[in-house]
Formats: sequence, structure tokens, C-alpha cells
Amino acid sequence: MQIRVQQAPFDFGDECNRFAANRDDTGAVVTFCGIVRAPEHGVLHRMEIEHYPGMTERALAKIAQTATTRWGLQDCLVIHRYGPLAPGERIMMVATASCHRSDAFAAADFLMDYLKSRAPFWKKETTDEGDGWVAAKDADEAALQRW
Amino acid sequence: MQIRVQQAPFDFGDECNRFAANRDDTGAVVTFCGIVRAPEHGVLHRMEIEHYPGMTERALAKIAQTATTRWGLQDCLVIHRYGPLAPGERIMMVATASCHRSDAFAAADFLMDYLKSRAPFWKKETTDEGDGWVAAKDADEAALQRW
Amino acid sequence: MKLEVLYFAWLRERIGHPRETVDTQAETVSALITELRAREDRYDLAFSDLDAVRVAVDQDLCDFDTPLAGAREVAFFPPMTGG
Amino acid sequence: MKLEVLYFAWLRERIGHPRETVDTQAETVSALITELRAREDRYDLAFSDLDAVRVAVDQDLCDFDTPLAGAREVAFFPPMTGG
Repeated sequence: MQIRVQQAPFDFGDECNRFAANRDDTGAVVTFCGIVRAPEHGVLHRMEIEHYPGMTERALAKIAQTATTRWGLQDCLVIHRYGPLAPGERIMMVATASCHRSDAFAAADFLMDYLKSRAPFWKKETTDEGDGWVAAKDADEAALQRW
Repeated sequence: MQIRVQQAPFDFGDECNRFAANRDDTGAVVTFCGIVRAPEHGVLHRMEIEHYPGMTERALAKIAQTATTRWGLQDCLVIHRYGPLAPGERIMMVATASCHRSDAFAAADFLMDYLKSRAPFWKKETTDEGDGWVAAKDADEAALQRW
Repeated sequence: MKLEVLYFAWLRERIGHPRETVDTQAETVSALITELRAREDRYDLAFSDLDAVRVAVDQDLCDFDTPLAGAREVAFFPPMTGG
Repeated sequence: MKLEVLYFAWLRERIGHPRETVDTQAETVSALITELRAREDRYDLAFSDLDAVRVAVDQDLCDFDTPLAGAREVAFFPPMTGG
């Protein structure tokens, strides 16, 4: 299990390859990559991600540990960036490894839902219409009820 | 949408990076990679994947088209190998790109379920206990009912 | 009519070849199977448990009662195990 | 007791600083919020809609009625938007 919270970019493909390497007894690897995309309105110039150093790592480790236990994962990885990001940049990724695809999928989906609403990150968007903190969506909170 | 059926290995990480590149309006990329793993019993020496040239590409394209339409994907990719494979080798991958993570996850999960039971591939395992065709699992057929 | 008949996986192994041209008047897949089973023991054995056999006509999965009028290629194989 | 109090995102912006040491006898998070709101308008404004405020005590998410006995760090922030 690996948790990395960093300002620096990461190489999604390299991380995928490293994660999937040397896994003779893993049948399934699922990965997710989140990308900075255009907002509902306006043109995005920049995104800034604030986080809570210390708590962020704790919260992510707890979520990853829960997923690992619940789905019997062989491994999982979470990388999340903070600081300024441009449109198209990769914000974060998760990866899960399991014998069976259903466990790898469910665990990655779970990690994303919890990470989205339970890890202390906040996004601020700068668009041609001004600055604003991204509001949490009811749908994201509701998604947690699935688990 | 890209479908590739090939004997040659593919580079999972390179494919992930290429797939996730230049996606300013994509929020979410999900990828799955299937890896040759040890069977329930015995030690695996080799796996051989047989397929039905022509029908394979047709079946995969149809499944990918259904996923694209149903979840409004911006893109999807399916790569599946055939021929002899060693334990730990990467058999196949899928990737989906969407604005929202729930669509990217559901579409990738759907692609895998259908590809598993509706695309004409057959696996034969050579273990220290002999040769044998991998039997289809009831669970795989049952998984299709979810959709 | 002449049909290309293909066999995959253990059906191919039991029958002993991957494909053959069959001259038949069979109107459905079922009728074709009946003809093939009457040929030789290895065919009879290969088709003895139809729950374990799938069929595609012109590269589309279908049922055993699918008509063969106009068909060019019929393939028989076990349940698929991709992914 | 002395508490490190942290603010993030728009709570930080409204209050005007990211952290401060607060000397308080507040027994719960709620009581601490009441004390902070009484200080100045900017605090009062920042905490005016508690539905939009989340709290962590010693880096664990918790409720407003969580006791502060033994706590060292309290953080206030809006609902999280990671991923």
C-alpha cells in the first residue's frame, strides 16, 4: 500500500506499469486517473488544490486500508497532487490489484468515492469569470451510501 | 474508439499515457489490465489464447460501441492478445474516458463483463498437472445480468 | 449449399481440424449439428453436450434454431473465456 | 488550554489567516465555535452556516459535539472536494 501526496507531477503510465509489474498472482489491475477539466461555465485558466498536510496522509491511508481489507487487495496505490494545476493536467490516481476483476473494480470505485468526500482537499478554480471554490456535490456525498 | 487484437505484447503504461493525453475536457480515465495468473491448482507453465479472427474484432467493436453510447464516453480502448503467454504477462486492457468518474467506472466494468463472456477467446492452461481448457464460470455469465 | 464450418478450442481438438467446407441442405443450425453428428463418432462426441456449445452464424452469436438460408460461415465453440 | 486552530479554503480566506493558537476553556467544538464567533465579524460570518462547515479534531473528522478534552489541534474547513 502506497500513499503519496505531492505538488510535483506524476507519470500516470509509469505508475501504472510499476504497479502492474511482478504480479504473477494478480489477475486484475484497475487504475483511475483524474484530470483537470473545464468547469460547467467559463474558461478555466488554473486550478489550485489546497490540502491539510498530515491529516491528508492519515485520511488516505485509512481509506486505502479499509479498501484493502474489505476486498482482499494484493496492493493499492493513491497519488494526489496539490498546488496550482493547469487544464488537462493529471490531478490524482488510484490503482488496485486483486485476483479477481470485480474486487479490483469495486475497491477502486470505493477509493475514489471516499477520497472525493473524506480526504481534506479543496479545489479553487480561476476562470475568465473570476475565482471560486468548487462546491461539494450532493451526488458525491450520496455516493458514499453505496458502500 | 480503438480495438486491437494482437499476438504481440503491449506496453500497459504507454497505452495508459497515450489514452489519457490531450484530454482537457475529460475528467476521468479508468483502465483495467488483465494479467496471466496462477490457476487454482498446480503450477502454470504457459497459457495459450485461441480466438476467432474476424469475429473477435466485430464482437469487441460492438461491445465498445454499446459502452460508448450508453455512458457517453469520450473515448474507449480495448487491446486483447492471443497466442502463447507466460505467467505474469499482460493479456489485455481496456480504458475509458468520461467527464465523470461514475460513467468511466461503469463503462470499464461493463466492457470487461461482456468481453469476458461474449468475445470469442478461449484460454488453455498448461500446468505441471497437464493441459486443459479454462472452463467458463457461472459467475461470469451471471455478471451480465447486472447490465 | 456450401458452408464454411469452423471449430474452436476443445471442439476443434475433438473434431480434429479447425475448419471444413460442408455441402448441406440443413435449414437450421440444429439440423446441421444432427448431420455432423451422424458422420463420425468424433463429431458425435464433440456435440454430445450442447449446453457446452456456442454457435455463431456469419460471425454473430446466435441460437441453435437460427436458419441457415444465405449463411456462409458457421462456427462452433465452447463458452468464451476472454479477459 | 491551548489549541492550535486551523482554517482551510474559504474559511481561511474569510477569517484571514491559516492558523492561530487559541486559549480556551471550551468543552466541545460547538462551544469553541461560539467563542470564535463572538470575537469579530469575520469569524461570525465564516461560521454563519454550519451546514457548510466540517471539523477535524487532531486530524480526525468529527461532529460539532465532540469534546475537546486532551485535544491539541482543531481544523475547520468546507466540505471536501478532492479527486
